[in-house]
Amino acid sequence: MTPPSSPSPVFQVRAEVVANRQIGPGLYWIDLAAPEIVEHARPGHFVHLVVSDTTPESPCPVWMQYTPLLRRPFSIAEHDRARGTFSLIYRVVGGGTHILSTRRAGESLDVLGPLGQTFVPIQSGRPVVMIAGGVGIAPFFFLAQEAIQAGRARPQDMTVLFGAATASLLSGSDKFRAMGIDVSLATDDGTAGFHGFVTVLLEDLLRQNPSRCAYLYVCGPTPMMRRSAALAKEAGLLGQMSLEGIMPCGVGVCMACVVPCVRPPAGTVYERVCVSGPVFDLQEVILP
Amino acid sequence: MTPPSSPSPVFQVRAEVVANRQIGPGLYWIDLAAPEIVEHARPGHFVHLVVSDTTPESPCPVWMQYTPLLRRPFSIAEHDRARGTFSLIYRVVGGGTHILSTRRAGESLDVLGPLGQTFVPIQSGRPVVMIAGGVGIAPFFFLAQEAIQAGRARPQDMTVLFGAATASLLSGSDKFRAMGIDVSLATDDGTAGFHGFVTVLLEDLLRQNPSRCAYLYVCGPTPMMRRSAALAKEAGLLGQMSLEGIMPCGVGVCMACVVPCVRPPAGTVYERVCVSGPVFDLQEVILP
Amino acid sequence: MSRSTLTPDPRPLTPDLSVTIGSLRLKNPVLVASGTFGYGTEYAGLVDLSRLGGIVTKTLTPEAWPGNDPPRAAETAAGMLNSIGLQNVGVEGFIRDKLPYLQTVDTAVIVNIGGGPIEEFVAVAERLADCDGIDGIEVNMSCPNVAGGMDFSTDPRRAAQLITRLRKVVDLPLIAKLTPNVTDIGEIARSVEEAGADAVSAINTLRGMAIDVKTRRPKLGGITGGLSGPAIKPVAVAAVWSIARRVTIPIIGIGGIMSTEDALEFLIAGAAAIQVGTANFVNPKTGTDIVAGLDTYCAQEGITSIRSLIGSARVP
Amino acid sequence: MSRSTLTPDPRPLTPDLSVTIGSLRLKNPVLVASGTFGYGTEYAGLVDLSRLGGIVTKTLTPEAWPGNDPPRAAETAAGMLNSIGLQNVGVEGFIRDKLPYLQTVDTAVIVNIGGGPIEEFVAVAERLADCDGIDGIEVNMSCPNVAGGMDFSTDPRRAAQLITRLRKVVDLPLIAKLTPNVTDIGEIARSVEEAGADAVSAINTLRGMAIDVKTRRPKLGGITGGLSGPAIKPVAVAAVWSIARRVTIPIIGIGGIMSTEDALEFLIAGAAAIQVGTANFVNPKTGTDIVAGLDTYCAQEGITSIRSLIGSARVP
Ligand SMILES: Cc1cc2nc3c(=O)[nH]c(=O)nc-3n(C[C@H](O)[C@H](O)[C@H](O)COP(=O)(O)OP(=O)(O)OC[C@H]3O[C@@H](n4cnc5c(N)ncnc54)[C@H](O)[C@@H]3O)c2cc1C
Ligand SMILES: Cc1cc2nc3c(=O)[nH]c(=O)nc-3n(C[C@H](O)[C@H](O)[C@H](O)COP(=O)(O)OP(=O)(O)OC[C@H]3O[C@@H](n4cnc5c(N)ncnc54)[C@H](O)[C@@H]3O)c2cc1C
Ligand SMILES: Cc1cc2nc3c(=O)[nH]c(=O)nc-3n(C[C@H](O)[C@H](O)[C@H](O)COP(=O)(O)O)c2cc1C
Ligand SMILES: Cc1cc2nc3c(=O)[nH]c(=O)nc-3n(C[C@H](O)[C@H](O)[C@H](O)COP(=O)(O)O)c2cc1C
Ligand code: FES
Ligand code: FES
Repeated sequence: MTPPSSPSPVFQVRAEVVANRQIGPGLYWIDLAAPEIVEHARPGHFVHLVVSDTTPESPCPVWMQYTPLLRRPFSIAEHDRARGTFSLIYRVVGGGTHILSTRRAGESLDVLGPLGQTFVPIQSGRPVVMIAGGVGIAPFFFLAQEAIQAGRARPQDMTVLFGAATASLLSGSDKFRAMGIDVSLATDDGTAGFHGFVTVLLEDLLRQNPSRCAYLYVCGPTPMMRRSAALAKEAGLLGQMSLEGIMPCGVGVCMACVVPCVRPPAGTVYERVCVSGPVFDLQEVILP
Repeated sequence: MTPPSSPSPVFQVRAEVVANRQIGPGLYWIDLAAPEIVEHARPGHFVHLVVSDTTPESPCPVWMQYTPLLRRPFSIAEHDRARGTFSLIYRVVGGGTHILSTRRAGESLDVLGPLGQTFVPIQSGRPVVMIAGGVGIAPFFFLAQEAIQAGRARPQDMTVLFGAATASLLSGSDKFRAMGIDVSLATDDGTAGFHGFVTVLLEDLLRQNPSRCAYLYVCGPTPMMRRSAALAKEAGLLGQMSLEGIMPCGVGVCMACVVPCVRPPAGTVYERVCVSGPVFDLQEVILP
Repeated sequence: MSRSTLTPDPRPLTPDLSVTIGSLRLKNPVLVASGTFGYGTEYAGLVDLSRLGGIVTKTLTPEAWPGNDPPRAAETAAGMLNSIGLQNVGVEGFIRDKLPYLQTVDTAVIVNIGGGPIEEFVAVAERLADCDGIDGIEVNMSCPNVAGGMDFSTDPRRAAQLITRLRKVVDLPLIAKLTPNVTDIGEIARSVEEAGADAVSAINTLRGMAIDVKTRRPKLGGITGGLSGPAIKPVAVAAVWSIARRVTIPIIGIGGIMSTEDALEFLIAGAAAIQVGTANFVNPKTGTDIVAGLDTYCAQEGITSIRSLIGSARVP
Repeated sequence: MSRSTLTPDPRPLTPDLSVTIGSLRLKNPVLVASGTFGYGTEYAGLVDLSRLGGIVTKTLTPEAWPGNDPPRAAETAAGMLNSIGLQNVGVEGFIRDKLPYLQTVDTAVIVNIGGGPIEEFVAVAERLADCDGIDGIEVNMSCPNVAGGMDFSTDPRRAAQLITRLRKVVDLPLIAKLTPNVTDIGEIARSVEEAGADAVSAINTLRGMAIDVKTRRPKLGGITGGLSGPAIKPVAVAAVWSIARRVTIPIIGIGGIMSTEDALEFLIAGAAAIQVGTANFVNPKTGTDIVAGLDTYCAQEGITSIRSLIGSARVP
C-alpha cells in the first residue's frame, strides 16, 4: 500500500467559504469553493486546512495569523463539480475546530488537497456495508454518492450503519435515505435507533444477512474500528477503514502520523497515515 | 512623583463593546461599558485591555485565547457617567490593535483600569495649551471636557495644537471646536492646517501670544515631546506630558516600563511609567 | 446504623489541596512567581491573596538595584522577553516597606533572594532570617539578566557551594530556583539536593533575543533577555520531569502556566506545587482561578488529596 | 552619451541575494530544514524548488531506521513537539530512490547525516562523498530523539572529535548542526570551528514535553521530544547572536522562521543563511515567499547585496 507512483496532483488554494452552518450540537457542515481540488477529489481523500484567518495584508505577525499553528485534516464529505465546491462535516473538539466554526461565508481558507489514498470504489454487484461512528460518517456520503452518480452501483446494494452518542449527532442519515440507501442507527443513550454500539448492528447483519455485505468500509473511533476489523476477520470479509492521526504536514514529509502496519516479510513497519492512508485495508494496521 | 499612598481603586471587568467604528485611515473610536471604571476615571488615566476574545466557555486552550499574550494600554479619551461608558481612540499599528479593530458591538473585553497618574486638572484663570501628535490627542478630550463640565475652567482659556501626518488623521478636532476651544492644526504633508511640525505652532504661540499659555500639556511621539519640553523650558513654562512604554503588567509589578527620571539628590532613577506616570512633569523625564 | 449510611451526604468531600515543601505546608499548590507579582500589594485590590498557596516576592539584593536600560520587555510568539535586570528595593527597603503588609496576608510568603558573589546571597538571607512572617527562601541562582548571575546554576559544584553556605544561615525552607539554560538541569538539581536544599523550583526564563528589523536594534536594552510565557511550557514540563527522575525533594514547577490544565500537567509530571508567572500580567486572577479549578477537578474526579496527583504520569 | 544616462532605467537594480557557506555558493540564503521537507519530491508539485537557496534532506543513518513509537507530534503554544526518532530510508535507500530526483532540481542539495557512534556518521559521509549532486553535508549532532544522540553536541571535545573524523573523509562543505540544549552553545560552535567545520547551523529543537491531563499520559510516544516553531524563535536568535560572537565561520540560523521579517532578524543577528522548518507544514511556500520578500526588501531599502545585512545589528 505504498503511494502510487503518480499520485493525483495536490493543490494549495484559498477556498472561499460558501456556507458554514451548525447541524447538531457542536456539529458543523462547511462548503468550500475550490474547483481544482473538487476536480481531482475521490472518495476517501482528505484536505488539510488552515482554520485561522491568514491574509497577506494583515498587520498581524505571521505566527499570530497561524494560531493554532498546524493545519487540521478533514475527510471530504461531498463534492459538487458543477459549483466547484466540496463539503466537510466537523465536530468542535478543541481550539482549531472552534475557530473553524466561527469562519463566515465570504471569507477564505488556505486548503491543501486532495490528499491521501482513496477508497476502493463501490462496484456493481458487490453489496457493501459502510459502518460509521460520529463524524466518521463524513467520507461515506462521498463514497456512496460517487458510485451512484457514476452508475457503478445501486443504492439497494449499500447499507449504512451509523452510530453516535446521541440522536442529535446522527445528522445526515436522511441524505443516505434520500439516495435510496438503507440506514440503521445506533446511539449510546438510546435516543435513536439501537441502544448500544453500532458494531452490534454489524454483528447482527453479518449473522442474519451476510449476503448484504460482500465488502466493508469502516470509519470512526478506534475501538469501533478495532471491533469492526475483528468481525470482518471472523467473517472472512475484505474491506477498508479510514484512520486518523496527528498530522503536522499531511503530505508525507514529517513522519509524525505513522501507524504500525503488518508488512510480511518485513514484519511490522511504520506507515504514514497521510500518504499510505488514511484508507487502509482492514487487516493491515495494528490498531492501538 | 511616587504614586499617592491611597491610589484610586483598580478594577478588572468585562466591558461590553458599545460601538467600535473607524474614524480615519487605520484610526478607530471604541466605546466600552464599565461603570466602575468610569466612576473613578480622571483625565490622564489609562486602561489595559485584552484585545482578543477570552471567554471562560471557549473550547480554545487559554494561551490561544490570549493571543497576542499581553494586554494593550490606551488612554481614556472620553467618559460618559450617565451611560457608564468610556471611549478610546486608537490607531492600528500591529497585531493587537488590528484584532481590537475587529471586535464588534455586543462582544466584551477584559479591561483593567483606571490606571496611572492623572493630569493636574485645568484650573480657572490659568490658560493652557494642549499639544498633541496623532492619537496623542486622546487624553485631551477627557482633560478639556472634565474641566468644562466641572465648571472649573472656560474653553476660552484652552488652546489645542494638533498635528498629524495627514488631514484624515486629525479626526476629532471638531469636538474641541464644539466645546468652544480654539484648535490649530498641522500636518506633515500640508493637507490641513500648517504644513510642518505641530511644535512650530507651539513655538509661534509662545512667541506671539505667551499669555495664552500658562501651563502646557503634551502627548505624542517622542521627538515632539522632547521638542515641546525644550520649548517649555526656554519659556520657563510648567506642564505635563503623557508617556508611552512597553507595559506587560500596567500596575507596577514587572518593572519593564521604566524611564530614567531626574530625581535630585539621588540623581537618575528608573521610574515605572505605569504607576509613576504615564503623566510626568515636563522636565523630570530624560526622554530617549 | 449510622445516619450517613442511610442518607448519603449530597455534598462531595472537599478535596484536600494542601501540599508540603520541606517543613512548609501550603494550603494549596498554587504560588505566584518572583518578579511577576511585586510584593503582594499591587494586586491586593484585584485578587484575594488569601486564596493563593503563597506569594514569591521579587528577587532581593543587598542594596536597592537600578536594573537594566530600557526597553526591558518585548512580546514574542506566545511569550515575552524581559531584561529587567533585578531592579528591586533592596533587602532593607523590603523589610521596611513591603514585609509589614505581607505579614498581614493569610498566605505563605516566600522571599526570593539574589546577588553576585555568594556573600551577597548570605547577607540577604541572614537579614531575612531575623524577620517574622517569612515562610521560605527561594534562591534565584539563575537570573540571566545580571552579569555573572548565571554561574551558580550552570555549574553543579558552584550551585552546591551556594546552597551549602545558605543552609548554614537559614533554617527556613530553602528552595533553589534553577535555570533551564544548561545541558543537564537534573544534575544541578541533584547537587543542590545534596547540599541541603529543601526543594527546587524550575524553570526560570530561557535565554532569548529579538531584533527590530526596521531599526536593526535589539528589542531589549539588555540585548538578550529571558523568555517566559506559554511558549516555554513544554521546556518547563520536560525540566520538571527530568528533575523528578533525579531528586526526592519537592519540585515547584514554573513556566507558561495559564490554566488549571497547565497546572495539572506540571503536577502529573512531578511537581509538588506550581508558580504562575507571566500569566499574572495577562490575568491577575490566574492563580486564584487555578485554585478554584483544581478544587473542581479533584471533586469531579473523586480525588481526595491533590498530593496523589504528583508525579502520576502514566508511562509504558 | 549612452542611452542609460538619458533615460534612467525604471527598473531598480536586482539585489544580489547570493551568500556563501564555505566553498558553497547559494543563490539565496533561504534553505528548508532537515526533517521538514522530506527529500524534495513531496513538495515539488506545490513549490518551485528552483527558487530555494537549497534543500536540506532528512537525517540519514547507515540503515533505514524505524523511528519512535507514535504518537510522534503534539501541538503546543505557537509551536509543536516531535519525537520522530529519525525514521529514514537509510543512506542506500536515499541514493537509490531520492537522490536521482534531487539531482535534477536547480538548487543546492545539502544532505543531513546522523548516527549513534562516530563510525556510523563516517560510514554515511563516505558513501555520500562518492555521489554526484550533493553540495554539502550537515551533521545532525543534536537530535534529542535517539538514545545517546545528544552527546556529540553537548560536549565540546566530543563534538570536535566527530567533526575532525568527518573532515578527513569529506571534501564537501561540512556544516555542524547544534542543539540549543546546552549551557554554552558558543563554546560548542568554537570547538567545531577549530575541528574544521565550514559552518554551523543552529538551532535544532529544544527538549520539551507535554502531558494529556485526561489520560495522564505523555503526548509523545517518546515521552520527551523536540520543540520547534515560532515559540522558539527568540532562543534561536539568541543562539545565533552568541555563536556569532565566538566564531568566524558562517552561521545558518534556524528556529521558528515563518516570514521575511523573521529571516531578516536572523541575518541581522549574524546568520549568513537561514532554514525554514516547521513553517513548511503550515505553508509549504514559506521558503519561496521569503525569497521573494527578501528581494523586495533589499530593492526597497536600496541594498545591493544581502551579504551586507549579515551581523548588521546595531548595539550601543
Ligand atoms: C485523515 C483525517 C480525516 C479527518 N476527518 C474528520 C472529519 O471529517 N470530521 C471531523 O470532525 N474530524 C475529522 N478528523 C479529526 C480532526 O482532524 C480533528 O478533530 C481536529 O484536527 C481537531 O482539532 P482541534 O484543534 O479542534 O482539537 P485539538 O484537540 O485542540 O487539537 C490539537 C492537535 O491535535 C490534533 N488532533 C486532535 N484530534 C485529532 C484527531 N481526531 N485526528 C487527528 N488529529 C487530531 C489537531 O489536529 C491538533 O494538531 C480527521 C482526522 C484525520 C487525520
Ligand atoms: C499609557 C499609554 C497610553 C496609550 N494610549 C494610546 C491611545 O490612546 N491610542 C493609541 O492608539 N495608542 C495608545 N498607546 C499605544 C498603544 O498601546 C500601542 O499602539 C499598542 O499597544 C500597539 O499594539 P499592537 O499589538 O497593535 O502593536 P505591536 O507593535 O504589534 O505591539 C507589540 C508590543 O509592543 C507594545 N507596543 C507597541 N507600540 C507601543 C506603544 N506605542 N506604546 C506602548 N506599547 C507599545 C504592545 O503593547 C505589544 O506589547 C498608549 C500606550 C501607553 C503606554
Ligand atoms: C518580568 C519578569 C520578571 C521576573 N523577575 C524575576 C526575578 O526577579 N526573580 C526570579 O527568580 N525570577 C524572575 N522572573 C522569572 C519568573 O519568576 C518565572 O520563573 C518565569 O517567568 C517563567 O514562568 P512564566 O512562564 O509563568 O512567566 C521574572 C519573569 C518576568 C516575566
Ligand atoms: C517533524 C520534525 C522533524 C525533524 N527532523 C529532523 C532531522 O531529521 N534532522 C535534523 O537535523 N533536524 C530535524 N528537525 C529539526 C529542524 O530541522 C529544525 O532544526 C527545528 O525544527 C527548528 O526549526 P523550526 O522552528 O523552523 O522548525 C526536525 C523538526 C521537526 C519539526
Ligand atoms: S503528517 Fe507528516 S508524514 Fe503524515
Ligand atoms: S508595566 Fe509592569 S511595571 Fe509598568
